[in-house]
Amino acid sequence: MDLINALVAITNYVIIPATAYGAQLALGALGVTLIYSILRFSNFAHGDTMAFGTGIVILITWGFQAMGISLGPLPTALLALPFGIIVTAALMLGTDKVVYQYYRKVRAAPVVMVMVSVGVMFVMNALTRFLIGVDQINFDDGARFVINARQWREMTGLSEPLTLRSTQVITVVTAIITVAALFWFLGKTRTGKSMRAYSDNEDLALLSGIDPNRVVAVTWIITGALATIAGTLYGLDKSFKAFTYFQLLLPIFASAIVGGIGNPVGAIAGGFVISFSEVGLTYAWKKVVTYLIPNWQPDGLVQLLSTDYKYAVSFTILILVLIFKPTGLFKGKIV
Amino acid sequence: MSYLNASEMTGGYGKADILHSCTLTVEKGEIAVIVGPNGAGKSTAMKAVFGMLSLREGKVTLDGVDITGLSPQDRVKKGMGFVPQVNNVFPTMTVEENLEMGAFIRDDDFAGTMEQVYELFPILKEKRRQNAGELSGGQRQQVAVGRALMTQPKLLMLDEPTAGVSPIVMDELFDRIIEVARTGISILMVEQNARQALEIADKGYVLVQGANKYTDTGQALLADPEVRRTFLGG
Amino acid sequence: MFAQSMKSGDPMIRVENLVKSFGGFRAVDGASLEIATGSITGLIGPNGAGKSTLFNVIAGVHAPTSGRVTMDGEDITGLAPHELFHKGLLRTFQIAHEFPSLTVRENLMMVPSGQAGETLWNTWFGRGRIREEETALLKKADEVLDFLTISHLKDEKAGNLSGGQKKLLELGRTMMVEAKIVFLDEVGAGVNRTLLNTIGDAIVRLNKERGYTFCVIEHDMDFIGRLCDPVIVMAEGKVLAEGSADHIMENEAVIEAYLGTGLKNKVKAEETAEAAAHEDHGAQPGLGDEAGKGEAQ
Amino acid sequence: MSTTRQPGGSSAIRAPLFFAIMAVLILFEGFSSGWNSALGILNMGLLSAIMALGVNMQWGYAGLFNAGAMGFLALGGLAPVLISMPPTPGAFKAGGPGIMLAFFIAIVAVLAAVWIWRNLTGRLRGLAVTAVLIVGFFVYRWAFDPAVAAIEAINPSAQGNLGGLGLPTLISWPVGAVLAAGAAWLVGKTALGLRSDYLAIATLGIAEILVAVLKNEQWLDRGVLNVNGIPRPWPVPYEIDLQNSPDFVAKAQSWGMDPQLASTITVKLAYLLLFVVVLAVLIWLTQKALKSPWGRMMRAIRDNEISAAAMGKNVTRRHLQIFVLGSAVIGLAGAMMISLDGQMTPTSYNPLRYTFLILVMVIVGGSGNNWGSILGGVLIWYVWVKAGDWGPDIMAALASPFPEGGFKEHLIQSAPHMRMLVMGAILLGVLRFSPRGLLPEK
Amino acid sequence: ADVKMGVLLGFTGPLESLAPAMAQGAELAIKEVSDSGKLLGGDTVTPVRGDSTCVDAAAATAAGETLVTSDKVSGIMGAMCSGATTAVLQNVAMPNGMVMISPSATSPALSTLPDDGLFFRTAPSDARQGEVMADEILEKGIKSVALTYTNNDYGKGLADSFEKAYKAKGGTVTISAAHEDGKGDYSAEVASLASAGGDALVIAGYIDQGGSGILRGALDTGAFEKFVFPDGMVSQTLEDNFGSEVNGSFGQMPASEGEGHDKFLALATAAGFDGTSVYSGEAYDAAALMLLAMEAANSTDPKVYKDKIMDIANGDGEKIYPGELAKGLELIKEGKPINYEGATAVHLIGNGEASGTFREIEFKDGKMETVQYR
Ligand SMILES: Nc1ncnc2c1ncn2[C@@H]1O[C@H](COP(=O)(O)OP(=O)(O)OP(=O)(O)O)[C@@H](O)[C@H]1O
Ligand SMILES: Nc1ncnc2c1ncn2[C@@H]1O[C@H](COP(=O)(O)OP(=O)(O)OP(=O)(O)O)[C@@H](O)[C@H]1O
Ligand SMILES: CC(C)C[C@H](N)C(=O)O
Ligand SMILES: [Mg+2]
Ligand SMILES: [Mg+2]
Repeated sequence: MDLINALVAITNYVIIPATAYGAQLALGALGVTLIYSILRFSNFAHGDTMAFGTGIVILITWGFQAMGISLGPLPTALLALPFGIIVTAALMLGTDKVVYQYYRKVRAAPVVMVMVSVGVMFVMNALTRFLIGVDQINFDDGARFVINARQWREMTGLSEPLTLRSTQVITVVTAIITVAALFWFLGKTRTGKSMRAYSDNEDLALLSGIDPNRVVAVTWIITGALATIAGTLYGLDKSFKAFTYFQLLLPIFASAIVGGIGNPVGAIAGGFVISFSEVGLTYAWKKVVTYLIPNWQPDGLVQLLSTDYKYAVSFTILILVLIFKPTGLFKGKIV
Repeated sequence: MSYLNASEMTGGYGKADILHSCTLTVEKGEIAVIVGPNGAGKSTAMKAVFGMLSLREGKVTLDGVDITGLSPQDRVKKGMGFVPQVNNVFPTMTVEENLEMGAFIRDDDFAGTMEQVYELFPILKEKRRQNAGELSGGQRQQVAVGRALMTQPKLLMLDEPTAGVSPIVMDELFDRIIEVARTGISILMVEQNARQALEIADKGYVLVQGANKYTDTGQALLADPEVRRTFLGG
Repeated sequence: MFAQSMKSGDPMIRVENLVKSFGGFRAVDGASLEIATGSITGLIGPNGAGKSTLFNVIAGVHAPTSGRVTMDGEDITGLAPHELFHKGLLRTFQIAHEFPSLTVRENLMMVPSGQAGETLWNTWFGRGRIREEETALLKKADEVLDFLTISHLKDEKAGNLSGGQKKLLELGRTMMVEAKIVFLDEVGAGVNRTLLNTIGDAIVRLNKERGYTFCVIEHDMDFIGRLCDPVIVMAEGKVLAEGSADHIMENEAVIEAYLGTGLKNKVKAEETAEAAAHEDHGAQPGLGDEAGKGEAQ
Repeated sequence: MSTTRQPGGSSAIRAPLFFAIMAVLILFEGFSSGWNSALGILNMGLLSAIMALGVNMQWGYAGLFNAGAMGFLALGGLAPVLISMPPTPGAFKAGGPGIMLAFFIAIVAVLAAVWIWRNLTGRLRGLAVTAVLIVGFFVYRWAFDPAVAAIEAINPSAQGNLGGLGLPTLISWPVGAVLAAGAAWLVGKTALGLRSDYLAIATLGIAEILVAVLKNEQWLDRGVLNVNGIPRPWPVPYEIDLQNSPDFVAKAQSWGMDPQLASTITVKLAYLLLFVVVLAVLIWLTQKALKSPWGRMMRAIRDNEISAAAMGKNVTRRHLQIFVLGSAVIGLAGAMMISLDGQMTPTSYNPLRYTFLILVMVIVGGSGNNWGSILGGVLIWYVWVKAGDWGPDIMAALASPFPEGGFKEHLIQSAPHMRMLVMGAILLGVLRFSPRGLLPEK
Repeated sequence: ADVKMGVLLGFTGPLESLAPAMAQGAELAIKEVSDSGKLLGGDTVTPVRGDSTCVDAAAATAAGETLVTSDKVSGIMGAMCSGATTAVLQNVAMPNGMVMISPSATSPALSTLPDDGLFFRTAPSDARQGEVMADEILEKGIKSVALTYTNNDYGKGLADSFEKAYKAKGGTVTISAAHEDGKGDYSAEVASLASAGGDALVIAGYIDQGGSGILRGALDTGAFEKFVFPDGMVSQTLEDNFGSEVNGSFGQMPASEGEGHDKFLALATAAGFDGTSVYSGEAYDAAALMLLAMEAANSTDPKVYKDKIMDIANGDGEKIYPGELAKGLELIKEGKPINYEGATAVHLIGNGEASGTFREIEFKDGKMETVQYR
């Protein structure tokens, strides 16, 4: 029984949350990775794009809620998501027209593009706040739990709780579907291949009759969609706050790079590496130990590192990975 | 009117002009070869014909149609194919994907053409799952030419296709170029292996400092001692 | 200055059983060869034979999977490129590696190592010395540019050069210092033949007058024939044959794997077939077993 | 990187022109909002210029994308705390030996691990290293934790840390540079092998780690509790002292100035003087270096590392050199900033402000160009500060056509975020019309 | 004449969502005084907002500098966070002899910082709140708690003072772990807290920052069922977002009962903002105090009116509540003493900080209910 309790504790506090968080990071990292591999720059505006997309989804969700439309046990936001994606993608296309297009034309160095994206980040940052303000917003409706602590205890009679939120399940499922779809798209479809061709050698793509404008447009549309999906799932699971989305940028980049930037599978793997190392390595084993060795009451927390340094842990791992596998876990590309 | 008629092209990369009223024409099914010293503007002229350089003066017509204002990818749709001198493969795509990209604008089944390319360059078939960026210099060059052939162009432009390929492959390549030309496709190419190239050329251009210096049949140029000495290495 | 110390004829570079694999693929597959001091050794072979890879391993760009490289009897396997440079080993790249944002002249002037002006301290407190050095370097660079016929481009950014001009610049860099051995990876590809002849002359001159040893990869057989002795033929990562240029060009296996039977003959197809049949001198004994394998394939 | 660059629009008058514009902006600020404000902006602008100079050395000269400026800046800021604050009585006695022992243990453990890594082979190696590190870690904590607890127990609401050495603040500036350089050396040794964007993210992470240490090691710098009242560097006076000095008051009045205003301006001018001296020295050093074979070599390495290595340049060592030097300059700026602020608040280090804004300064100024960094530093800081003022005005103007009510209210409430918008717009504008910066590298 | 007053708050940055209601609180008082036409014989008062960003000392200093030197304000209502407040105080207010009244900087360190008599605050020091919270918890019979705090001077200061008080009174703190605000995920922190255990979880954080993430995680994983909320957590948002999930949890915030509070809420509602938002009332009081002191000193010179602030706040004349500022001004003009109570029962002690009355709240049926004041 105690063994099961120990397992349940680990599942509840480490495995489930880290999986959901990892999937959220992964979706964010996918967007970053895509822009990196096709348009060849690190897009620092991605976090704010996520915030913007989510902001739109929230507004539409409110609209639906006001009209009394809902999805039953699923959050209404899922219904609003496609509309949010359309608006965000449109914004992406607009931004590209107004801003990025010029730099491609003059073939600006990637770092100039990075700086441009910082500029866009500032602007989007303001835009999102004009749109929906700075407050924390919860827009999750529908059934919150698949299993909650009380149900679990009644069901199993265990003393340790175990909960599974519907948003966690939705996040993971969506992440799997999205990455599969993206992978298929890039690897198998003609448009997808033309995008890779463009990313490899822009001039030659031109010479093969590939329309660069189309490639760029498709890239931005997908990115907009990925950002909106990632942002919405994250917001559903935790909550929406513009500032947090900017802060997410760092772990997202870390994920993309640990996995091997430019590589979709890498982005997914990276998300999980980062999330599991954050949660796992700072876990206090006290509870588990007490279950396993019943007669021992440790006076400390049996914790390798205090949570103060959880970011240090994930970045140390990042650096170690890079030193021993310089292109990330899965081979990424370097511009 | 010639099939390709690029007349009086003048222009450059921004500062000074590189091309000075340079004229290139190719008939249907003809092989035209451009030779000249390094930096003469041969590649620049090719780029100009393909619309990758904005011309200050001059115009380009293809099959009688003025294409001066068209973008490169539109020219591809008009039946032009181009193998640039450098950066002419997609390095992180496999050989096969490189060829597929060559056939991007084609809606028909291109499996046959791909087989032909593999026949021409057997090594590519062997390496078709490998990324082009990992190939040797000469192998890459073969991929580059193969990619352009996949388009099934009506006018094929090659910028030093034989640079870095081994003699045996070079022979094959020239052979194939002759064959291609015989099917009615026009060829415009820049070559430094000038003697072999002029050998098969219907028409040769010697370009010096962006201007036409000599224009004649391939054989005639080969026979001209002045041309031989100054441009073909004796 | 390096070269004087060595007797001509001893091997400058000795490659022993070198293997380099990428993933499972053996790009260089147990190659063994020697480059004699004072020679201009040609290295030819079909595309993908492993020539450039061999260069890259010798020059320290790739670490070998196994095997050994020595220079003047000293083990240099796995040394870093800059260390090899200091030992007098220089190389050019098949795909030109210029410094695009430096001017052509600066591309040359940066080459010599141990410049006083490369030490930060001197840039602040040793201006006099730097000035002297720079004047000398400038003069030398301009000489080299003249030689390469591109002195009109000396203030142009190297990134704006034409394909062939970049190749010339590559070669020019090796002329800025006293090298012991220079590895040239296809200097000729894309270079005008008249100019290539001039380059050939320069190589001979450097070889004769300054005692440089050269190892040259090239597909232009005229060039190889005129310059190189001996010629080493690689195929599939191994040495297929070795010998004088004339011998090599008559080697059956080499013709089959590399040279082909010549364009002119192909155009007149029938004659070619006959001609090829006659040139049956058998394999050269260079490194016999490799040659045998080469033939067998 | 692409080879077709825009034709360089740099002409001889460009630099003087932009510096004149900068001067006019500062003068305008002085006449319109007062000299205090103008000098305040200028001082912080010059500090930013020094930071930008450090980043420019790394990015502009050598192409090393250090996205961790914040970390080195913060570390440099530790120096004034450790050097010029008065020591905490009894703290060293309580915890000093323990902490030193702990560090000794840590160093021994790391050296042992390195030794094992170098001298063992096979499976055993990994295990042995891990074992040594883990055991080392626990021994370290055994020595470290009680020492820290002892120090933190001393007068926690005001001190609770080791305190400093009580030395003059000016000394802390070079020490800040050395601290940052030391950290940069360690970082460089491990991370410089990484390329472009990977180095960026690694340094971004390292910066976070450094700041986390400053936030959480209370015994060192009071952590998030902040250190206040860091003494000013010589010869900067305190306003109160000036105001209380009859001489000064008399002098100010004889010039027809309000003594209080005169005192604040005097203080700012004193800082200005110090900053200008430091900046002048730095610019002399960097200009000389850049315009010499050393600079040429660095540019070559930046252009093509493989080729530079083949030309005999020790790329790794040069990278390390410039990384350490650049970080030292950033650390110097960090120490200077803390002695200008008079307080150390580790929570205030955030990447947007101290990494990205600095990068923006470098790029806007023109990467690779030292004068560009100075221009970018002052100009962008000016914009960053003024955008906070302009934002509401612009918003009010934008909102004016709308009818009173919720929407207008919402717009006006959003005014502060105009700062971001203005900042973004300016950055995009500069990059649009001068993608290689205002003063491009020639 | 027109008197300018600086309203220096963190409008952007990690606490951007708290700032608007605070600014509106202060501006409410300013408008009230200005409209009354009674200040110094008819002066109007205009608020000038400055952005202290909460975390960036340099930007806060620059903003303060602008307020003082270019906008020529006669006093600063602010700053918001303790760190920025210290920076502005030392770099701007003291050199320029400017009065600052912060509505929300609660770090204990500010009690002892030298300030030339220029600095006041209408919020109590966290040292006090720690004690109050400890008492409250022990009275509920809870003997062991896990503690998490936002990793800044506020959170750490509060956590330290609480831990000390609680231990001294016989409680056990199983873990005291920091959390960073604004991060994406708090699973690791929740896991540690859960593992350490305890009968309740004290969250010394901000409701729209990490505090919310921790609370969400702790609830969702079933790690804790009872929570203790200090000032940074108690707000309408807490009720809206968590409501019945936190039934039985309790907390406290600086605020006082009675007339002043209710009057302020009514005024706020009329003005269209949420008066229950943390520190909104304190902001109102800070602005009002400063203006009343100007009237009392008959001068807008900070160096003169600074000495009147304690008199206004603690005087033993008629009590003045929100909405009655005009009356206050009149009384002062007539030379009568007043006791400014304001929205938060202002009573300044020691070096010029609020003595600290706390409102204790508890969640019942998803609603936040006031239990008592102490
Ligand atoms: N990085 C790599 N990864 C995988 N395979 C590689 C890589 N580099 C080279 N190869 C393979 O190694 C083989 C030898 O390549 P190498 O460049 O040495 O040929 P080469 O003899 O120089 O040919 P060429 O004359 O065409 O330049 C080729 O088949 C190539 O595909
Ligand atoms: N992108 C560019 N920007 C500026 N100048 C250029 C650029 N590319 C080429 N040039 C210049 O234009 C001239 C002609 O170049 P081009 O590449 O057309 O020569 P080429 O005849 O093809 O020579 P090669 O045989 O060496 O390839 C050269 O002097 C070169 O320096
Ligand atoms: C706005 C408040 C929650 C600020 C907090 N009391 C501090 O001192 O930092
Ligand atoms: Mg060319
Ligand atoms: Mg090669």
